Amino acid sequence: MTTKRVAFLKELLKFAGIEPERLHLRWVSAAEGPRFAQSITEFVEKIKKLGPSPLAVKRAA
Amino acid sequence: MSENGFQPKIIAFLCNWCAYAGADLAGVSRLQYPPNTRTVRVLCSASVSPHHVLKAFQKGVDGVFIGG
Amino acid sequence: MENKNPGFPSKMQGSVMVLGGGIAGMQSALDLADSGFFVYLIEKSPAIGGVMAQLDKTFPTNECAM
Amino acid sequence: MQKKARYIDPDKCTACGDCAKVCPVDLPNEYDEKLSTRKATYKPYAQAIPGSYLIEKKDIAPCRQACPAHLNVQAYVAMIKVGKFKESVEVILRDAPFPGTLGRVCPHRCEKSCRRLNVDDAIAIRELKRFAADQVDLRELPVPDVTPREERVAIIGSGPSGLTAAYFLALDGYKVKVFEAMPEPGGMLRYGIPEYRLPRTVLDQEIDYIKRLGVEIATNTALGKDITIDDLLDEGYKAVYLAIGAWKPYKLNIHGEDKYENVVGVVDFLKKVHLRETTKVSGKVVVIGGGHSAIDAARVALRLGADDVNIIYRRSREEMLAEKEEVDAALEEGIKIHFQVAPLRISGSNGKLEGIECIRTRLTEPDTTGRRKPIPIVGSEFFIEANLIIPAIGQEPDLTSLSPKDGIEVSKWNLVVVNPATLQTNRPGVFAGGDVITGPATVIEAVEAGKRAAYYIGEYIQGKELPTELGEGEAMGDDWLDIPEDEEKKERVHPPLLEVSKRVNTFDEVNLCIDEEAAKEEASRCLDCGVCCECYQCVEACKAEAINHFDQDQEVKIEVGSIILSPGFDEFDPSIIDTYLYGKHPNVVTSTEFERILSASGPWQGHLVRPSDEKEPKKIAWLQCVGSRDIHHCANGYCSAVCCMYAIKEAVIAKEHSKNGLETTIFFMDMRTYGKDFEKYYDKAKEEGVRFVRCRVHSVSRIPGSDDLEIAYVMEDGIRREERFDMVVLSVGLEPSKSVPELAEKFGIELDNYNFAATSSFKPVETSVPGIQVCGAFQGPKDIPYSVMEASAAACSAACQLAPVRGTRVKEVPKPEERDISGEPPRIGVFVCNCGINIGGVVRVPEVAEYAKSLPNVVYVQENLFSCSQDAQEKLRQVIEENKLNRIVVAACSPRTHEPLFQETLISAGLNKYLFEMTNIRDQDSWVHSNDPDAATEKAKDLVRMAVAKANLLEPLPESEIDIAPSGLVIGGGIAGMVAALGLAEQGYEAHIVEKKDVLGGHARKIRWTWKDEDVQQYLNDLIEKVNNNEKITVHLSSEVKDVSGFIGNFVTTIENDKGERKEIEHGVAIIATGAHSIKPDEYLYGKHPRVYRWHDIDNLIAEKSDIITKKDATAVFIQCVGSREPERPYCSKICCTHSIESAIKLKDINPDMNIFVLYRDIRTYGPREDLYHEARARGVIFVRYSLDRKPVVEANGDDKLKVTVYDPILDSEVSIDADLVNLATAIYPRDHEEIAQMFKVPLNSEKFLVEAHMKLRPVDFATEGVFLCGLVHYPKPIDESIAQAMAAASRAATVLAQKRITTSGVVAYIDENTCVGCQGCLEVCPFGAITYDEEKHVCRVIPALCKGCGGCSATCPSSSVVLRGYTPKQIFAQIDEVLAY
Repeated sequence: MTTKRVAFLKELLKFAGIEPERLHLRWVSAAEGPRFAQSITEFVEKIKKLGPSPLAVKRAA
Repeated sequence: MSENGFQPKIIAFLCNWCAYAGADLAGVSRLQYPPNTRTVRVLCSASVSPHHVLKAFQKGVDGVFIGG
Repeated sequence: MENKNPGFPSKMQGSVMVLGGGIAGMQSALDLADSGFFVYLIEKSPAIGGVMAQLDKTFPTNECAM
Repeated sequence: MQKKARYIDPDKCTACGDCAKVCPVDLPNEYDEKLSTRKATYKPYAQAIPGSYLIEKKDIAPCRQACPAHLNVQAYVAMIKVGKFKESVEVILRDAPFPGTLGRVCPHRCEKSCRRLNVDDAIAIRELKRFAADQVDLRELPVPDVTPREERVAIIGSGPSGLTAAYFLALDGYKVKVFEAMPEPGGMLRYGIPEYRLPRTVLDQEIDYIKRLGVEIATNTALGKDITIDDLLDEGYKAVYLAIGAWKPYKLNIHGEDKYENVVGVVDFLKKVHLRETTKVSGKVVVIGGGHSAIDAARVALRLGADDVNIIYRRSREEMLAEKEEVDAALEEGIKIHFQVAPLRISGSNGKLEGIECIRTRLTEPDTTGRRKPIPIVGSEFFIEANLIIPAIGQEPDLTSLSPKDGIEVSKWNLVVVNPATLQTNRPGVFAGGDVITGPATVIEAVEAGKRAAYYIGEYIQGKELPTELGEGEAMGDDWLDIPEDEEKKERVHPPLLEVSKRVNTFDEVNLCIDEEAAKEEASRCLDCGVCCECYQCVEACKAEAINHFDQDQEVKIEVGSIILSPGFDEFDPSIIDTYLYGKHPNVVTSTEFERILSASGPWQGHLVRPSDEKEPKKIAWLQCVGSRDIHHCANGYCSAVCCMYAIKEAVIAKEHSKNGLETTIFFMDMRTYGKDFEKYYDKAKEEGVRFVRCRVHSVSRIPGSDDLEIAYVMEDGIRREERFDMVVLSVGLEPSKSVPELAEKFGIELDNYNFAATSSFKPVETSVPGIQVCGAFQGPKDIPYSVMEASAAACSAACQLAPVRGTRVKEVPKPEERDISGEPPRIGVFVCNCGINIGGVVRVPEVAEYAKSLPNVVYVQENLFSCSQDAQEKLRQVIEENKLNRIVVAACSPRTHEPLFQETLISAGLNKYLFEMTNIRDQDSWVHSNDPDAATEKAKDLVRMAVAKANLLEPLPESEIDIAPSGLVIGGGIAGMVAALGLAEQGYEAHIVEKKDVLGGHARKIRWTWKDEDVQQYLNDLIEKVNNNEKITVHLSSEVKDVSGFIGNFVTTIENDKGERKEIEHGVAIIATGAHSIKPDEYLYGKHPRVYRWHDIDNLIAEKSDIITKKDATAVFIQCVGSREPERPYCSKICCTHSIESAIKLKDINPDMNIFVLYRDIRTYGPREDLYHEARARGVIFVRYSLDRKPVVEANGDDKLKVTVYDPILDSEVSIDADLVNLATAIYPRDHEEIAQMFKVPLNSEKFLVEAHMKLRPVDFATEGVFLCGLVHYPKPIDESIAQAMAAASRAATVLAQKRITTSGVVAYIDENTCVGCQGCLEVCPFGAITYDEEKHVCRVIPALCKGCGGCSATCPSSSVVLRGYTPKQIFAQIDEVLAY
């Protein structure tokens, strides 16, 4: 369900001019500490590459 | 705002039973990761509604992470 | 405690004595209390917790032993 | 049972620590393994439960016992140590009114009992008392408040005894009048003791102090002349204390004694000097006697101008009653003392004294009283010239002032007769004490009498019955604080003396006062024998009035139906191994000491430093097996089972602590990482650079000129190496407590050969006495999870026995009524935790706390060291009440572990538990951003702000209750499953066993013996019979679980048998015990050669006594770790070493000449199994170690022979073995349980073992409530451990079933029926069937009891009619808003 919803949301974001990559769903189980840390690290890197969100830029301006 | 100095603000919706626990375990294991996320604890990733995500972007976050 | 071999008194008591307040004693006491028995947890030192309370962390998760 | 006094009421104590701040007694802190100190009033550690302080007391210190008046020496010395001089004097004044006087003239009997004498020299107690007295101007010291009484008491005589009695009576409120015959008060203190010993200003001040209490002193009023006892009683005095001293000198009874004016008794002489009637002495003076007054008289005569002063004394110097210091001082001043000289006659001419004829004496051997009698030596007569002779051979009371009319009984020694207990004379109401009843004695004894008289006079006046006989008095005991072995020698203080030249012509005080520094130094020599010194500083400091020094140990009798013994273990004391330097070098520490060094609450707050110089070590060595596997230094042949793991853990954590690349080395014999996830931890440690060196270290030596240590060791290659380390940690083993034999005797239980409690494999927690269970390390060395399992198992055993009386002795804990906060504006309290240094070491907690104050509706902010400690909880409760807080935010660790604790506190403070929000600034902040304190601090602030935003919107939530189905489902019919089912059934709950096969028994059907050689098949048959006969157990054979629905308390499981028939079982709990299998390897020719066996194959050969093993020269090779500890299965299968060695021994039993080789990687015969390993070696089994990169090679050599080649590291060469059989110890692995795990929503680890809720503390629970596990599906383990775990699972499961009903969370979905459109979207998504549809009203509705609060419905609802309480959209939006609000 969440997966479906996220897919839909990504479309919606695209529509709103926001890179869909800015929304990320990851399954991490209770036993997967390293996977969590890695996921966050990767996601932060990705967002850094994308730069500030268009909406954030707009707000700042 | 230069590319290098850019510190994104990211919201993480984490499921209490899975990703939140995984995040705790990362802490217990002292794994280091970037300090850019701010966590909203939810009881299940299924409870993260589109409203929440859109609201976050509307407020100007640079990314939304859903940990199920 | 006079009686060396207490066996069972004619009237059964719904209570248990747990001698030693370390991690084992505490767990026994908790289980029994949660199962509907009155527990006397007896510890000679002034605090329960035993040796585990002195440990810094426990493996494999390196969690605080507290 | 003896319940020890705590001296602090735990109900009143707020654990503020004010008492400890003022406590002067420093003691080694056991909690920190004596690496730090604590006070006598203390809390064992920050998070201790009970969380209150307590006071440690031993028996009363020997100095205080030795003092005739029991002055509290330890306390007033301790007060000096901490610079509290006024308090020191106040302590003295509690027991006597003469601090300055006693500080000068007391013969300090206390010092003779000082235990410091065992170290060097007694504490200079008298000098310290005098020092304290000199620091305090009594005129400025306020007198205590006294509640006045009407009754009057008359005291006759103002000497030390009379004044002391007056003092204590006045303190009790009586009106006291003292009658004194002399012109000034003080008695012998004034008229007997010369001024150079006791300046009159000191005495005057002390008498003034007594007068300030309202004591009236009438001088020049003599008994018998101005007053009589009758008069006094007639005047209305309720009692009279007769303290007239002993003023009448003894006669010498020699010729000439009364003939000359210049023969003056010592009392007269000193009195006249004081009255200024004698101001000058000239010529030669002879003083006769060896007591104080003789020395006093001689020194006074010298000061008044005598040319030559002689003392003659019949005995030798040893017998002199005068104190050594006094005698020394007299000699220094030029006084001559003639020992063993007796006076014969005094002579003169014309009434003028000329001298004294003397005779020398010899001394007899000591008589029955211990004294040596002087016998004159005939012919030794000689003459000493004298112008003044002062006999000073003693005094007696002058009782001429008493008339027969007074009716006071007098003894034949001319002393007043009193009741020795109460000091009452034969005349009621008339008491007597001091020298008048004893003859001349010391000031302190007079004080004691005065104090005692005051007490009994009070009792008499109050009409109490007085004792008639002197009671035995309770022995004060000699259980004192141990003197530390390394107590440093420190020289006793020597008070300065006035120069001799200044002494001889003035009455200036001779003994001078020591200075402040010297006094504190001297006081710090005190050994604190009594631990608590009863200075009562804590009583004043405690605002909660929780301290009661008169608390007493209590005898408590309890009646119990069952007993569980878990007294734990002692650590091995490595100081008996000389070569390890433990106790001799500060940088050799035990593993527990190292734990404390690492701990944030430890002696150095978690900074890893070594004890000698508190510098960070760069290289640390761990030595394994210290006091384990050792029958040379000790009798601990067993393996302590836990040391390998804790050493690795310590090495890993030490590396984490150290910023500059700490080198860690573990010296070991076999690495025993046999438990769940242990091997992986070991592998990770190797990756992280922990060095492992295989050898047993013989010795550790000092490196001269440094604090470092050298370890010499020899590895398998035979080469000796030397290596330098900064620190050495001894991995000490576990031993049975010293008290175990006594305990076992008391309970009548049997012990094993090592003094651990004896149990069998099949009844792992039962002692030899029915009804007495054991658990934990008392039963054998073991780690935490297994101790916890056994603990639950013991609980299960007790609960089964007592099932009929369950619930008969328990009471409900009342909860305070919940405060109605509706209508109140939010008043938020924020608590920011330091978690020791876990948070505070990274996040700037004060800054976060300060920031929190600026947030909306935050009215209270507090920082805590440990928010989870009991005192912090108590504080939280108070703060909530005092500040009327109605929302609480805690920024600390994970809400997943600690939210319930805080919520309990909220409930106890009358707040709904959902008015709580917790944010995680540890696991998800300080720990993961430890390299970036700035960012971590910012993140913490953001998280707090988000939490506060949510807290502003929190509402109280209601909870509901549902019934629990009182039955359990056990999946798996092996030993573990059957034991678990029986555990439930015997506690009175229905149990269903679902077994896939058509028989019960599981893997155990193939096993013949336990490692203790017990018969498994017999046990198994008995067990199956018990299960089949138990009417509460239903066995479903050939059945499998197909579907599971529901949740804790209300599961519905569908099972299907081999005929395809389905059944639904309702059960409250489930226990998964699906077991495990051993692999069939495709290496070592398994399956390809008939003589390659595994596991029970060899058991069969042994049982059948097969020719293969009985023939001459038979050779067997065991290969260990087949498939275990390999990349594919990175775990140890735990049972194989023991099984192979046990088999090897059995083979040797059958065929002693058989050649047996065990090819192993590490021998892991943990715990007492080590005995087997020892025996196998002793019987010639050959052990050859191999490594993973050089595995043995097995080749066929015909159909009945094999060739095994292995590299032997000790021989450094390949070895070939011609073998008749090869037995493979193959890995144990679980299978066919993945679907079941999924159905019950319980996790598997990467090796497919089930993952319990908590590795250490919840070894049979799952995070999923109501589901438990046991047996091999958890991890490979021997039968005894499986049984214990199964009983544990039953115990844990029973804790659920015993509740009867279960409270559901308030965090449930709620549907607003006004806006619900009845689309049933929520109903479809709800995984718990918690939503129903009302066909009439066309709305959906939530069944709160079934709702698990996932919130899926809320996210689905198109009309936003569904909200998840506690996580409403508003609340979440508020958090989102705050992420960017900075």
